Amino acid sequence: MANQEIIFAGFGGQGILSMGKFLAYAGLEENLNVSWFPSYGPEMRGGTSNCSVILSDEPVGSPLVVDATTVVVMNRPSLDKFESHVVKGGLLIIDSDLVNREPERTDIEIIKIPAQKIAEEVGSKKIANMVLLGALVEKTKIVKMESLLKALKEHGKEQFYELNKRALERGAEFGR
Amino acid sequence: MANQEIIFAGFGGQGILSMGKFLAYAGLEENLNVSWFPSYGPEMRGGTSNCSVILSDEPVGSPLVVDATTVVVMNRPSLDKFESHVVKGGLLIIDSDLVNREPERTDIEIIKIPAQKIAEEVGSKKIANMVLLGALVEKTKIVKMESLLKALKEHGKEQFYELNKRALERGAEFGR
Amino acid sequence: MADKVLMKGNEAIGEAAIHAGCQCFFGYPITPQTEVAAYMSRRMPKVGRVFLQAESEVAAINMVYGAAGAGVRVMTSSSSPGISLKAEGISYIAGAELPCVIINIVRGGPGLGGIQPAQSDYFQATKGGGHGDYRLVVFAPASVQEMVDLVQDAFDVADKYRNPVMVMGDGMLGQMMEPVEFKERPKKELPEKTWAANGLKGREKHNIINSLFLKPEELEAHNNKLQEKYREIEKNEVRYELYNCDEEMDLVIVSYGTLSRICKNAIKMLKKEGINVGLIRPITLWPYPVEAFDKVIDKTKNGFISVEMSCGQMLEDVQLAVNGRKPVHFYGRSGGMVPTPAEIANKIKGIVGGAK
Amino acid sequence: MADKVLMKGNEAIGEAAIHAGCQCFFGYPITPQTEVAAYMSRRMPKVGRVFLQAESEVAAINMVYGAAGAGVRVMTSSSSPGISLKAEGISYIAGAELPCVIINIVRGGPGLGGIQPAQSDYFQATKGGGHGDYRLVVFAPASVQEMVDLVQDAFDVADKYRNPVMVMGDGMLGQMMEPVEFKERPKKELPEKTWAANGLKGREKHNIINSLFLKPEELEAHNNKLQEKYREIEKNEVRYELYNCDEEMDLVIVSYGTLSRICKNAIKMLKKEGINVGLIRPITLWPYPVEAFDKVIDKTKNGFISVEMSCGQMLEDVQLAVNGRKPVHFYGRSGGMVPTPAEIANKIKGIVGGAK
Amino acid sequence: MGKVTFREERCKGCGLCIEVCPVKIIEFDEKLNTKGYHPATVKGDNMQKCIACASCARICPDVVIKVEK
Amino acid sequence: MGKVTFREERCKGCGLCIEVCPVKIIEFDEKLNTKGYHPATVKGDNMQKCIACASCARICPDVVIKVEK
Amino acid sequence: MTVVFDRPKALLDVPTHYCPGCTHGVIHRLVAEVIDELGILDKTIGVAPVGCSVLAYDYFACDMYEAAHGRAPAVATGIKRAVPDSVVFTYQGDGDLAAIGTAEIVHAAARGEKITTIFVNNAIYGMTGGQMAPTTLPGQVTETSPYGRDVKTAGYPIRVSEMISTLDGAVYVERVSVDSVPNIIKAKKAIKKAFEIQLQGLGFSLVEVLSICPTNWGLSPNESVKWLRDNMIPYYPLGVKKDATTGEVK
Amino acid sequence: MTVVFDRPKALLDVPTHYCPGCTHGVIHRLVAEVIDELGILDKTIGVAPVGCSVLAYDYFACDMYEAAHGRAPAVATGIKRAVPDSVVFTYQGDGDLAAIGTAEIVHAAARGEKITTIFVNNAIYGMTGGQMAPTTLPGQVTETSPYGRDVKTAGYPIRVSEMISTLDGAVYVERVSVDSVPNIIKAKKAIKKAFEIQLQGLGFSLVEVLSICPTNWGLSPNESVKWLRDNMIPYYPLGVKKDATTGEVK
Ligand SMILES: Cc1ncc(C[n+]2csc(CCOP(=O)(O)OP(=O)(O)O)c2C)c(N)n1
Ligand SMILES: Cc1ncc(C[n+]2csc(CCOP(=O)(O)OP(=O)(O)O)c2C)c(N)n1
Ligand code: SF4
Ligand code: SF4
Ligand code: SF4
Ligand code: SF4
Ligand code: SF4
Ligand code: SF4
Ligand SMILES: [Mg+2]
Ligand SMILES: [Mg+2]
Repeated sequence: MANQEIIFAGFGGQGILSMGKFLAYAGLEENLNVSWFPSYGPEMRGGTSNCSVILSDEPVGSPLVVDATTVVVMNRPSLDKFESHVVKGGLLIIDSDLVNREPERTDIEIIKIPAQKIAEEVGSKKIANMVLLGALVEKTKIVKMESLLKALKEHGKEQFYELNKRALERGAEFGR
Repeated sequence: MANQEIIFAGFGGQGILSMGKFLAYAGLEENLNVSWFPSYGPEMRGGTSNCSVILSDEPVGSPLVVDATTVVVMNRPSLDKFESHVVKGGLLIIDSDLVNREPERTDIEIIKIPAQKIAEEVGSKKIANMVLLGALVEKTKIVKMESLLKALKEHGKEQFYELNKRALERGAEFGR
Repeated sequence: MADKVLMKGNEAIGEAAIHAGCQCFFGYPITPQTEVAAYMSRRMPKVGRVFLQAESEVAAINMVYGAAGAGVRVMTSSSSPGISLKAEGISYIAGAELPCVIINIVRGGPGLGGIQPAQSDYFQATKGGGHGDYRLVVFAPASVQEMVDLVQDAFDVADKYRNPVMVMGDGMLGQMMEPVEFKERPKKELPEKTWAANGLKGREKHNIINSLFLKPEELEAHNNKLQEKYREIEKNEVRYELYNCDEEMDLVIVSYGTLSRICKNAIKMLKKEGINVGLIRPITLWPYPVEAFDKVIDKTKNGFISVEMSCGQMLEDVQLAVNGRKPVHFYGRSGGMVPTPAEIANKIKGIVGGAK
Repeated sequence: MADKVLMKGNEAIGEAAIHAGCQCFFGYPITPQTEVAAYMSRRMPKVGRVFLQAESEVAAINMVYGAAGAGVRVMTSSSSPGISLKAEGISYIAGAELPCVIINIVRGGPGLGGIQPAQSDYFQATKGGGHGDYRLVVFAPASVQEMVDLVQDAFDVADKYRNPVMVMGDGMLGQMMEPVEFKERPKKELPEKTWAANGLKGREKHNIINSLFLKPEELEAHNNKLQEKYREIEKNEVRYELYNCDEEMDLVIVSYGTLSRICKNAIKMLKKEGINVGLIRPITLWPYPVEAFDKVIDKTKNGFISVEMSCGQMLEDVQLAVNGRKPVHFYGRSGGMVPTPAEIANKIKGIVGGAK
Repeated sequence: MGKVTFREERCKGCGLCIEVCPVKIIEFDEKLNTKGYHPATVKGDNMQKCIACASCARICPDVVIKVEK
Repeated sequence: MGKVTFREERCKGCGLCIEVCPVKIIEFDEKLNTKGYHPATVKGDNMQKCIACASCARICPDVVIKVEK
Repeated sequence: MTVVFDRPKALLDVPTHYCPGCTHGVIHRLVAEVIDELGILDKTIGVAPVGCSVLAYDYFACDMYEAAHGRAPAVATGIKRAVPDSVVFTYQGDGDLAAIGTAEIVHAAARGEKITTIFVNNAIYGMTGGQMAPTTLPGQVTETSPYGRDVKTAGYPIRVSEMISTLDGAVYVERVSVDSVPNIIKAKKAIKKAFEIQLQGLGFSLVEVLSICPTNWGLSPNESVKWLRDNMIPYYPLGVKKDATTGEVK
Repeated sequence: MTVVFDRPKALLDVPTHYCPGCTHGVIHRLVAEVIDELGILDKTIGVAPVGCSVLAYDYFACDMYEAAHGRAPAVATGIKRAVPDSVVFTYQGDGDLAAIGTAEIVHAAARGEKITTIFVNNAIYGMTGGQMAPTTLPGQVTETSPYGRDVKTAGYPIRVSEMISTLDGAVYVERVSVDSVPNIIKAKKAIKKAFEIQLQGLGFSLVEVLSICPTNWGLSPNESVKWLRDNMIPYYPLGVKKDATTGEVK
């Protein structure tokens, strides 16, 4: 049974919402049931941002993920807030360039990626989100990388496609 | 069992509402259950005016009188509208100076009073309403004349008391 | 009866509020309750209090919010369409837990409808016309005297629970005159309004009048607190009258307000024909007097009939109270049509099968 | 699935309305439904139609009254406090029998409350937040796809009965993205709008859009006509889903909207523990799917549980539908708290007594 | 020379026309119309004085008056 | 000569103070504060140039700055 | 003989419910005359308010709406947006427009909504029996200002035309009166101009008409027109307040 | 060393939720400074609106209310009437005051209500994410005017201060800006004067403050103050619009 309930979290402007959207599109591509749900409200303003993404064989219940199979965090407050939300045996992906503390959980799998550095190597810090997403997809196999690339091609900006693709690939290495 | 359900009706400005009020006060004086209920709404404006007054031994139900034991009319439209509302054997009092047709009902008692003329004789056309009220009280005996006079004294304008009293008395003659 | 005066329902509302210590009145004219405002405009300045005609019902209810938050007794009055406009404000007042009294002298609806008496705002009053989980205490007097008493009680109940109280009458009750007496009332022990935002005056922490709780946990906690309060009110504040309910009955009428008086007359008529009918008269529409039904349920042969000047709104509360234990019937008129006792009696004869 | 697109609930509402031929949109921003207006502001001018941001919710609903009276398809959208402000206007629209679609993306209340998902406007939607005897048809979609379908149906139902239709979702449904498909829809036969006041253009008698009937007899006749229409709608337009209701059940959940999806997950969890629970999902909140209860009532051991994101509002309709035949339980969260499947399952275990 | 015609049953006896007529020829009739008002009228020869200025008609709130010349 | 003190943890790094300082001595710190912003600061000897005009403090929306002289 | 004056066609041949002497009737007729003269009956849609003129929908021959109290400008906006080639007017009293409906009229004007508003200022709430209006004069006794409007507690009357003239979307704003025949003639001209502005698609137009309420003023109709002249006109000066077609703002 | 500038006491020592650079913060501080300087903290009651400044009740040290969207002037009226010796101010955004709350502000002003309104005009609905406000400039792109505000369909911006100045009950009306230090100093003076008018019991006072919304304008704070200067001030000229204490109306 394919089922991933994911929380992406970080600062506004880091591409948190769009990494979730691309993953949802990839799931749609593979005929999974998908949902994407952003945090909303005043706390968004300038502050943190997060979204819940579900990809599943089964119909999606609540689009709001509370018990996440995977959590991706791109800043310290998000780690503080969401570390406890990972289910036992679940996955936590951390941008280690931005998060300056170690996670406390020992009952989950943790992948730390210097995503800023890698993204900069690829071409722009702005695509650090794609590095993390690459790792997630590779690790969870929730969708095929081709599906994700197709989603990027169809719903992302043309001119960033190649860059994004490379970022995903670099990230995928961490998911193996 | 004392019970009178009365409709007073005429043009605005004829003192329709206040004749009802004085009667209600007289009823209160005699410890009867009383209610007074005016027609309200845009039809009042410049046009006709009417009120329902109930005096009874029993608690008052609806203050809106539909089946009237007595109807007092001071213009033609009111006769047209309320003649049918008098209960069988009930009483209809008409200001014959203002109503230019004969009533049609034959199953009720009818008192016709040239109230304008009499009022003018007493002192002012404005107290034609008191003439009619005098007849009503005399005829129905629903309250004692003293109670009505007391109500007039307590709730009416001082300077009109004597005039009103005479108008009542003149009207009472028609109720004998 | 020397101490009784004849008073119009609408004016009696005003005088009762003044007796109850109402400090501010904010209103907007609408038939058939305009006399409330007119009366207050005459009397309030005379007693050194505040009458203000607002620019709208929306403004009026928000002025009430302001004055209530400052800890004074305050009232507003309107009729059906005007009450609809107050829906948001009422929800705020309930949310911020402010005590105030709201009068609705109901007229026929929906829309501009008509101006004659009706009871078709029952749902709006009892199920919360505004958004969110809140409740108004709703009093439904049947006479001008009871109006006077309940308006005064309304201020006490509002203060006791920090909750808005609505007093609902129909156009008849507002317009009619009946004898009333302003009785000596025992002073109630009521909590001090330490929460009122009326200037620090040396107080350490500022008071805040507010219904916003951005964190869902906090908003839920607030709602739970409100619900607890509502359960408390349900326990303490239910009021009703049972009329002719002592013996076995062919049917029990459920009816409130002026209409209940007409029902009593119908009951008298039926009695003469050998049909024994009781009456449950809810005085509080919320909390609804469910216990009254439990008291009579075993004594009624043909169950209950909800008699309304609306198209079957209280009917649902009757059904909820009866909960399938007995049949529930309905008779209603609408749009300002006032049923006669004969009409009601006839309907009942149809149900119980004529005279015995 | 090539023809499916991922869409935010709020945007899907807009696109669905455009598909349904919505000619005018009048709105006012409020979280969590602001994207409806934003979407319409982008799209409507592109398709040669009208988007207008009104100065308030009150103005918006009255603009709807104007456009609906002129015979065009029109929609407005808001969230809880904004819907309260529309109460008078909605009552007018219902009274004048104008077809239109009203969206409520519910947030926590009362008052300013919060902005997170809630279902606490159930009473307001189903029992008429405004004054007078009127009813809205209320659709409660559970997914973005169903939102798209029901918004389009809403326009048809509104036109068919000359009645406002509300589509009610919670903040989750407005904000989430899900795949949607805009299906080819068969053309409906709908009555011509000969009543529309859009200029005589040679017509003999002027058309009047109105809800005023000064004579009680006429207002009552009008109300009777409305009530007949409501009975007709109750006969024709009830919609619901039965889920896992074929066999004997330990309990039946009643739940609507996004929350019903969470309940389905709870049902799956319980199944694993040997507890069989069914679900009635009302799709129309009014008319309420009473018949669904009749279908399952003999198959449920422990009766029903109303699961809500409110403090027990639909509960009353559940009780009315069950009418004492079986026990009725309740589980609710409020203020923007969304229950988890586990929480619901736990509550149910408490009722049915753990695994069998 | 003008002619004014009063639609008597529509007249509410407000008297506005009487006041504005420059030649002061309009007066109240003694008789009541069916609405109970003394309707405005121009009696007998007075009509000769009418200058058809239509002032009466213009101020009449109830469109009672038709003016010809 | 003036002295400005920044309540660093309150600074949102908006840069308004930097722009209005007539002697251009305010700059962003390299380090992030706990809120994730680079806070405004006056480094080293630059403080000597401060004329205590309080412009920075007046335009600061977050009352970060205290000015003394 | 030729007809000098007769009933306009746009006014249905039915008696009105207005009180004797009430100039609502005059204003109705003027609007109807303008509709006739412009030949726009077929495409005109009127919006009646809540107020004494609530039943205007029974009197005008064009298609009509009855709007909620104060909301006529919003209703008119909905109509005009739905049927852009129609001519839409609202007919509103001072309680309706200047109290509860303040936001709606200001915003219809600010939007430059292509509608025409006939604003009947009689310094009182007529329909509900004579309460204080936003336009009630200082010291004026009404049902809810029984001791005379006290500006210290009840505030000052609003000069609606002047206020609306500050808005860029308002193209034509004039205050007129129907207290005398010359003023009635001017009033009609203003109403005609206001409709023409709309026909030309220029924006929002409003004509404020000072009107009498003998019933609630407690005066005879002839006393009332005098009271209007002596008391209202000084406070509410007549004339064009704004004419964007000439660039005039007064 | 002497303190030249420090936090006013009437502003609680808590961080605000405003975006970086948002001048709501500046305006809050100015109000607090004035409260301090006038020594009226003990009797001041503030009314927060619905808008970005909804949480102002957590920031001011005086007693506070949170009012329904647009209704702050009505709430303030209720407070002031109930507690006549208090000093009551409303703090409102342009959506709150100039859209949904139009009627309430006009009537509070017309009544000469003895309250002070701080009106923060940032030409946008900040709180809900950047929709068009009644004060959004022609051509300005917002969430709900994605192609730029088209005055033909969305109408013209309202100059609130000019409109309010037409009302007799409005005693003091001034438009200021917080885009620069000199303007901030002027803004404070205006706010102080407005409070003083209230303390003297003279009537209604309003200060319109042009403010920035970097987040929804999509500009940096420093770009924003420039945009305000170059675009808003020309449309919304600064200065005293009305001062009835000197008889000045501009
Ligand atoms: C929401 C609402 N509030 C109040 C009323 C009651 N009401 C009817 S007419 C009216 C005032 C009318 O005054 P105005 O607009 O000046 O018109 P006039 O009668 O003077 O011509 C009021 C307050 C109503 N029908 N609806
Ligand atoms: C009745 C109601 N309608 C709409 C909203 C949603 N809402 C919240 S804030 C806001 C606009 C705020 O804009 P503005 O007043 O300009 O303040 P700013 O955020 O720009 O400071 C709106 C429309 C609401 N809370 N209540
Ligand atoms: S037309 Fe002129 S002169 Fe003739 S009756 Fe009328 S007002 Fe008098
Ligand atoms: S003006 Fe018209 S209604 Fe008045 S008296 Fe003359 S004719 Fe009659
Ligand atoms: S006080 Fe003046 S000189 Fe000193 S840092 Fe601030 S702005 Fe610069
Ligand atoms: S103005 Fe204030 S918040 Fe902005 S950078 Fe300077 S110190 Fe920081
Ligand atoms: S009450 Fe006044 S405004 Fe209304 S119809 Fe009578 S005179 Fe005219
Ligand atoms: S959204 Fe705009 S107005 Fe609101 S806090 Fe941010 S910058 Fe300020
Ligand atoms: Mg008026
Ligand atoms: Mg703003």
